[in-house]
Amino acid sequence: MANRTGALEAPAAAAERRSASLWGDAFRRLLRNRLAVLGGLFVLLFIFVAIFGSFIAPYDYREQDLAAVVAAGGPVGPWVGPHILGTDNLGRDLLSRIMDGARISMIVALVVQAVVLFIGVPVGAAAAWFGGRLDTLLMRFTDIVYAFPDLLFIILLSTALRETVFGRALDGLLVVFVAIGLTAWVGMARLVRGQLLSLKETEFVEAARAIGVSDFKIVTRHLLPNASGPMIVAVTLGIPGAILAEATLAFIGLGAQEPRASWGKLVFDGQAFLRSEPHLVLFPALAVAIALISFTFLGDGLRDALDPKLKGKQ
Amino acid sequence: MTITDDQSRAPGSPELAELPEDVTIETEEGRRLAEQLEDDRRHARKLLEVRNLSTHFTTRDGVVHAVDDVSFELDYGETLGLVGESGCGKSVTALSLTRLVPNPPGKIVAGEIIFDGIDILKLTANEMRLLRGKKIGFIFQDPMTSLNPTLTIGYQIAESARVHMGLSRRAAADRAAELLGKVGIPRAKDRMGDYPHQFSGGMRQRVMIAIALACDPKLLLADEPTTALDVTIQAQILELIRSLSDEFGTAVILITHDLGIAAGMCNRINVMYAGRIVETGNVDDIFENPQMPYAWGLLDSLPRLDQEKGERLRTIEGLPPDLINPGPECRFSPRCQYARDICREREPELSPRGENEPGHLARCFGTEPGGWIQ
Amino acid sequence: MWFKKFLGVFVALGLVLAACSTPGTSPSSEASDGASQPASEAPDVEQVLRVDLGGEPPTLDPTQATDSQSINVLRSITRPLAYYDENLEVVPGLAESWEISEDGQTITFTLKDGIQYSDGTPITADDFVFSWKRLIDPREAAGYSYIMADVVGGEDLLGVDTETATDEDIEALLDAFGVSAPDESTFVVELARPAAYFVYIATSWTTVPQQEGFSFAEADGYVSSGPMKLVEWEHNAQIVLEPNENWTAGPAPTIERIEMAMIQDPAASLAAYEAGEIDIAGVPTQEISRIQGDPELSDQVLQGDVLSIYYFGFDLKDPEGPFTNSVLLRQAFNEAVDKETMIATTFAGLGTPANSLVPPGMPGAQDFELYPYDPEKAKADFDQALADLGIAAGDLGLEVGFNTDANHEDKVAFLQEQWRQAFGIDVTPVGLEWGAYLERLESDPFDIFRLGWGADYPHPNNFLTDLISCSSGNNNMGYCNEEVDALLQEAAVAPTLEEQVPLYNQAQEMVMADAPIIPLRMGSRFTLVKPWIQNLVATAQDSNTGELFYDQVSVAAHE
Amino acid sequence: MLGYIVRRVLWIVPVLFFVSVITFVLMRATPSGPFDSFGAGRIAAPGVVAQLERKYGLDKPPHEQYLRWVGNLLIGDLGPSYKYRDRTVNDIVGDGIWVTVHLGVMAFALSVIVGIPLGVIAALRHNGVPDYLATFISVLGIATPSFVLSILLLVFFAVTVRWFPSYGWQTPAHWVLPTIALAGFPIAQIARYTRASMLEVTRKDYVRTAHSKGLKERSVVSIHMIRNALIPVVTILGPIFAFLVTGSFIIETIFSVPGIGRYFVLSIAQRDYGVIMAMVMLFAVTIAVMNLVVDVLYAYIDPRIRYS
Repeated sequence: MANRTGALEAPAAAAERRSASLWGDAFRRLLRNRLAVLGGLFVLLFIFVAIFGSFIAPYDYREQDLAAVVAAGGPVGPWVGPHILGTDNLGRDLLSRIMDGARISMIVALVVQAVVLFIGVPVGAAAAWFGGRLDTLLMRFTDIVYAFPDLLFIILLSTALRETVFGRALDGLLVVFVAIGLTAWVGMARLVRGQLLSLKETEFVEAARAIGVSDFKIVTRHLLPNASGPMIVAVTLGIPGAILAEATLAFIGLGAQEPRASWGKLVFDGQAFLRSEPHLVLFPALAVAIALISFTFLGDGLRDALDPKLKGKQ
Repeated sequence: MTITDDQSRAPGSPELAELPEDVTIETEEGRRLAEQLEDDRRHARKLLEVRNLSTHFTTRDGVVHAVDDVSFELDYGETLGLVGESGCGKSVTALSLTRLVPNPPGKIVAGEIIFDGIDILKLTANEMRLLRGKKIGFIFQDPMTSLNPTLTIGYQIAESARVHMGLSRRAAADRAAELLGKVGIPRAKDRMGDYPHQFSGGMRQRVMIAIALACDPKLLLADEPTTALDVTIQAQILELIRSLSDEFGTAVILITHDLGIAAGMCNRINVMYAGRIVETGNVDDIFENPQMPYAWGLLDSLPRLDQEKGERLRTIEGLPPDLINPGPECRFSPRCQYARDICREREPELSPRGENEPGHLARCFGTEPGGWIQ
Repeated sequence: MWFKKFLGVFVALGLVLAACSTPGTSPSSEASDGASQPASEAPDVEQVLRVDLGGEPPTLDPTQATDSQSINVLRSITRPLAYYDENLEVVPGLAESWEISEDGQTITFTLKDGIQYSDGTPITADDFVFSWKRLIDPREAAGYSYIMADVVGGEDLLGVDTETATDEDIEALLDAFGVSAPDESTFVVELARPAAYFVYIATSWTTVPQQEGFSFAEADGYVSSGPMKLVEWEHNAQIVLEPNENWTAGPAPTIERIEMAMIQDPAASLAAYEAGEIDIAGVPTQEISRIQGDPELSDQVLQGDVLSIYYFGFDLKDPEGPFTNSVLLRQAFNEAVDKETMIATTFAGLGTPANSLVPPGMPGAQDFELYPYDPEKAKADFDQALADLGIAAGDLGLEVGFNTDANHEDKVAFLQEQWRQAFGIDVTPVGLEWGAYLERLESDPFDIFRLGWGADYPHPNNFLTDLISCSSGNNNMGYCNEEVDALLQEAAVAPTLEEQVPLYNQAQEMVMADAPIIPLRMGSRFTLVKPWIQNLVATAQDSNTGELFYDQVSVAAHE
Repeated sequence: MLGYIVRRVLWIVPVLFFVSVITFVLMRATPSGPFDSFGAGRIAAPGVVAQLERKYGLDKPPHEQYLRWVGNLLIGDLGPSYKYRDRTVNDIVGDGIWVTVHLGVMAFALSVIVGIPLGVIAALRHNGVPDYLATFISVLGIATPSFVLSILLLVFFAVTVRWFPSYGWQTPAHWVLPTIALAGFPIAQIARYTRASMLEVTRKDYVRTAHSKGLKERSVVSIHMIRNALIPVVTILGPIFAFLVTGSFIIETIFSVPGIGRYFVLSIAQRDYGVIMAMVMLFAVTIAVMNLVVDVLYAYIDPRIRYS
């Protein structure tokens, strides 16, 4: 019902106007979706904590309240003392560590997905749009990348490069991001290609071509928004994947290093306490879950907002 | 956004309910008489009576009154045009007739739709299925997307025949092939196993027509059936609809924004604007003697043979009104060059026009007897 | 309906695949829920011991075995010349007795009469000659070949350049190797130098008898020399041992069957114990407090010393390094660590603070508390040391290395914080995966690095000479004190333990004064044992509780 | 179609070549080798290491080692294991692969059987209670790392209620917990994708057409919607399958399943080169085959796609 163009107006002009305001409209629609807004607010909150976490945290993330641990005979539980979420076995405040860990986890989540989008979408789109030899070439290339067991690839790459300049950048995390991203983009490329292949044949593409819209514009303005649903799902699913992959790597000495924390590392370290001190795994896992839900709601909202088919439909 | 029916069935809808109360049927002969009377009565009435239909859409911005208090009738075998700009409510009206308005966000909130004597708003969702495809066929606007890309043409045509006519797979396939031939697909039998993407736009619309007519429906709803097609194909498709509806004796509601098409096809025309019917009448009356400035606008925008060379088609300035909170005024008044104060105060009734034009109604103070527009 | 159909397909699929995957379905599955059954009624309780190896043994070839899973199995199915009693005193194993010559350089073992392998073949002295030579044969490249270094010709064999040596060269060296069998029941070892501890070497699982042609790859055809024999080896799943009917060298096994699971995850192992599927389980540090708080499980806890030490070493190889050039700095780093609290927090209170090298439970264990926790003294020493060295605290830039695969992070974080508080400096922890960590220790050692040491045999030599002497391959610090080495040599020729211990202690005290390491914690076990397991003998030498004497365990009625 | 399949199968060969070369290079660039340490974290003497490297030919130039490996591979010999000395890589793979495949296939079947209906129901009841419930389950499935899920399952079902054994793979009862633990993530993943895809399809014009024919809701969903909705889902099923039959190392470790999944990580830690290469090759073949299967399935489900 939002479409108020006159019936007799040239359809091409209408289409033009529509696409010009595509993102603006999408944003406005997004703001009307309450869950998406909530998700977005949480994401902003996480990003805020990621940036300023160490300043607003109740304790220094590495400060050890050893006396409290000795007195408690183990990690201090939640809600009992000054440590709201309790402490780990060194008496370090869990809340402060989760807040500090937000930084690495958010960076991992966002950087990896950025790498995925940055490589995966152009490759998938180019393969689908130009087809032929380029398609074959790109797809065979993705076959090769795909054929690596990703964890193994990440471990090997990171271990092999660990002692190089590149390997030491960002406290050794850069190589981890890149390794995770390098293995993850292929799925996105294939997804985008699959989606675009079927969209490519539709008539609005023909129409757009006929009136001289450039290839680039057709792909970015018409095809990708149409394919955005599964893409957004893939990205939102990839985020916890990246967070936990970082944890696995932390376990083998490739992720965040002591005394720094990341959510994945906190979950991983905490899991050994699952039965004795569940708070050590529960709260970090909750942080991951809330981040995931937030990204999911935001993603779902974005998808609905971007969906051109929802617009102007009665 | 699934399509569900939320109207519940009214308790007890007895057959022969309109016999006088003091007559009781006792003999077999009497029963036959009653049935005959019932049959006569049925033929005396209209195929479709829509009364005070309102369909609303709930959006985050508010409730959109997409169809607002619409009433009209349709005779057996008649062809009716529903004409208006995009967004005027004509498509929603058609969807409402088959209760295919996506819910949420859409909902039929008031009115009656009596189809062949049955108030379809009282049917359950399941009962409604008996009607769809069987008695009412639907042709949608975009043949490119209205066919399922993963099923064969043959299957898609045969499907409703199998569901409604209880035909076996083979019999349904035969019927589908026959229909496919009827809608003008060459080598119909060979193409049964083809998929939609192997057909051109015009051919796909023919397939849609075959699907819509698969079970000999009494009513065919054609929602902008030719908008997505190029001009030569348009004419073929319209001709096909007309000839087949004649052959099958099917009534047609043709929804279009193109008055020209409506003029060529229809017996009567309803002009819709902003969720309302603003003018209704025989096709000739509307063309010869339109009684509503909006209809003039539509007519003016048609290319005419007597048009001066170089003269631009005229368009109607402005946009249709916001249907979320329609005011009490005439909905066309903001765009109407003849509008006066009264038009902005209240909305005119749909009232008769012309002495020799039965059934010609319009919603305009200016053209009412004594109005200021001549 | 469709769901049912799917379910059917699903189940069928499972069964088909199972048929492919488990060729010999184990008969033991009924036993796995035995614990929950009221078996107590029966007077004759099935004598089955169910333990967890913690993983697939990489090999059951005694010559090649180096890890705890393999050793755990080998302890029951093989037997060396000498063995231990429950106090870790050396007692006869397959040997009846042994005699050490006056000069301490010849040991003559006399085998017990009528001893046989599980297949009935007699065990002769030649078999020891064969297996000992095999252990040091460069072509075998056995991990524990170095324990033969004291035997005549041992150093030559260990030093063979495999790239140039021909088979003939090696055979010649092996012929000169100081082991011989004058007759079927006499095995003679010639030592290049007196080594009083050498009889302990003869307790090693690597020195058990073998014959040419023995195959160790599968249960089928595995010939064993111990009280139990290998009857089933389902790779990655389980190993089953049963009594060796040809065993005569010691008391007959009381247990009738040992089922060894291979549960890699410690938490899963504990769960299996709680589920009643295994009888003995270690407790991960993180779960100790829960077990202590559990009224039922806390009664099943078995605690005791383990011969191991957890320490951090200083890099003394770098001639420019601050630790190389300042004993005081090393001592300051020792003084700044509160070991009690460290054990209480990062080891769940398990273990004792280490102030020396030789752990409790071993002869010569002694507590030299040279560096009690004293942050103020530490700070003073630190400042003094830096002043002597002429370095500013900010320029130290110390790296602390550790391997990430086994829970060392919290220990490192603890130390980092201790030193930060005491000295106001931030050391940089560098965690590496084990292989990469080792490479770094060799090529470019961290300033401070984590290591541990566990006993191969319960003698101080294994914790001093093998670990800290100048030439030791395990001395990653690069620590070298000639006086210490001289004392260790002296101890090695002292004939009795009573004479050796004071020498070892003297050496140990000198090492501690030099502070090449920060000893942190002596090992301790925290094991759960089901109440019906009886006569389980745990020693400090066990890496898996009770492994030395599994065959003597008996099972009482389940409560 | 057949020609296409043949070409794709042939293409697997160069893929394996590239993958093996890259893995080989990365593997050898990784510090330390298979013999630098042994049990209990003990460091091996340099002499022993040199002997062993010589024994296994690791002292030869890398390209020679690679060629030898390829040569052996061609005759079906995956080489020796450096960690499990008495066993060959063929033994290790042969022993465990069917267990891993068995576990993977069961988990795959479970995740499809649960995941797709979950996604379909969520989409059909969009923004209704079932949708939120399904979303909740998905989020839980995705955000719960498999090691946490495994331990939870173990503690509850093996320790607390004792319905299933805690370790091993002997009887069907042993299969249950690992299968559920392994399927947890893919169920969530498939459900999410299916839901998104179904939502797309719900709005399609042809679904309205189907409704206009008076079809039963169930027919509309099963005939007209699910098949179309599955097209994008199928793309992820291939990799999911490949990961399930190869990537179960955490589950195999925690539930002591005697498969080969655990070697994917273990072999790197142990620098067991032969096993690493075998694992990578296995994975690569599985992925390549599964991608081919996906593409063929694609053509089967979506008639618009034809391969020539």
